[in-house]
Amino acid sequence: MIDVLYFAWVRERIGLPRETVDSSAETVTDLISELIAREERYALAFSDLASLRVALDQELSSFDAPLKGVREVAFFPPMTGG
Amino acid sequence: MIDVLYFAWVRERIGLPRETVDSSAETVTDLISELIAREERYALAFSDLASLRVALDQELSSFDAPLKGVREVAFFPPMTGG
Amino acid sequence: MRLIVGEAGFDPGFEVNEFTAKTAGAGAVVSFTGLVRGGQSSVGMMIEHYPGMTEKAIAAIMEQAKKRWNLIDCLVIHRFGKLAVGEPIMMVAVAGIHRSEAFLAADFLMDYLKSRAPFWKKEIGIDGEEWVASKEADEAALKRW
Amino acid sequence: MRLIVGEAGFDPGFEVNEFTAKTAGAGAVVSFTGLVRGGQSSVGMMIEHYPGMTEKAIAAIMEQAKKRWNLIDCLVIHRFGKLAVGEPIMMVAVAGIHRSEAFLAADFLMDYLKSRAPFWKKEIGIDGEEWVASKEADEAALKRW
Repeated sequence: MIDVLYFAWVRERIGLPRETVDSSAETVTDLISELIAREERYALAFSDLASLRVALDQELSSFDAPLKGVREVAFFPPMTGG
Repeated sequence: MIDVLYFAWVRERIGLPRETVDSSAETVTDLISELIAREERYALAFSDLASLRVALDQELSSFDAPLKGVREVAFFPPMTGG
Repeated sequence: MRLIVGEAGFDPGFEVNEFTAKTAGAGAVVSFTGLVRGGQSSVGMMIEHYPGMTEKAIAAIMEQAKKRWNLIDCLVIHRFGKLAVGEPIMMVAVAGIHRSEAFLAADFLMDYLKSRAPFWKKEIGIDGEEWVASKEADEAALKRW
Repeated sequence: MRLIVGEAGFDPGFEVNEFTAKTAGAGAVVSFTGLVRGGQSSVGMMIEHYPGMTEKAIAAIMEQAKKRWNLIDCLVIHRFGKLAVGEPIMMVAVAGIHRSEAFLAADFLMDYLKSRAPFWKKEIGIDGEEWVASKEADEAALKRW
């Protein structure tokens, strides 16, 4: 079980801010594939990975990073703070 | 007649903040030569021109600048504002 | 070091004075305040953030700035939620012994907050809302450091 | 634009708030405050200036900064006379549409005020007084612009 969080337009496209997913994905990319296979809204949200960022347990990470031991995955667009 | 102003350690070495000088000097360098010829304290103040700056009518200038039309000459060390 | 992430408004002048009063020995205090700009059709801004990660990310950036420029102290305040035109969005303040370090550190903090602190801005206009797009220049700016 | 050259103390936070309140449309306000640093034996500072030239030189520098970075507004306050450790010596505040211009303009103003505004600082210590020497780096810094 892994907590998956969505922010900004990713949250809006998927239609919820967070969910708990029962996944055996080994990497972020695997997890994305599982999500895309579920429903059209996920496919829409993940259609362009270049415009997405991922954080694993609240640390920016890469899409090929392993998920072993990770409890929280967050997907969001590039940040626009400051 | 020209007003000559001194600031910071130049003022301290010469011992006064300003004076009016009857001079026919054509350039700043000429004026400095006249002043040095007057008294030891001027010679001391003007002994190292590299550590001095000059302003003509309140504009930074160079030592070889002409004095024609100038009413106010100021000598001081490099500025330390800010 | 002091970090505030919250919805409430704040008073930049008051904060910079409080900050300065506590930094004995500082010769230079640089502050930056970001404000909601008004546009032809812009009426405000909505800021979303990632609670938990925001605080961790900013604290790490502050720690890095403090060490690298040997700062006496630094402060970051960043709001989220709904903001009106003209309101302060965020501020940083940096106290250093000398000027150049304080300027560099403030500039560094801003570059990192912009692209590494998990905030997302949405502009609220009279005709609708739009997520603010990140700029390539913002990401490129990180390479300066 | 607002320029104050005077002996009186001032409140940097109050000034930056007043300044910001008057700059509609600004997205970025950068302020710098220079303070009298304490040393082992330093008890204060005496600042001499060249009345008349000071105001002219600073106004010209502000004009140049405003034009070059398309600033919305800028403010310079610089004191002279006797100052105690911890007191603010001077401040600049710059309001721009964007952050990078505001940072550059504030940095530029400081570089020029340091070497082109006719102020001379004297450190007052328990053992005597000493004129602050200008640094070659300060003059070199002007070449950046």
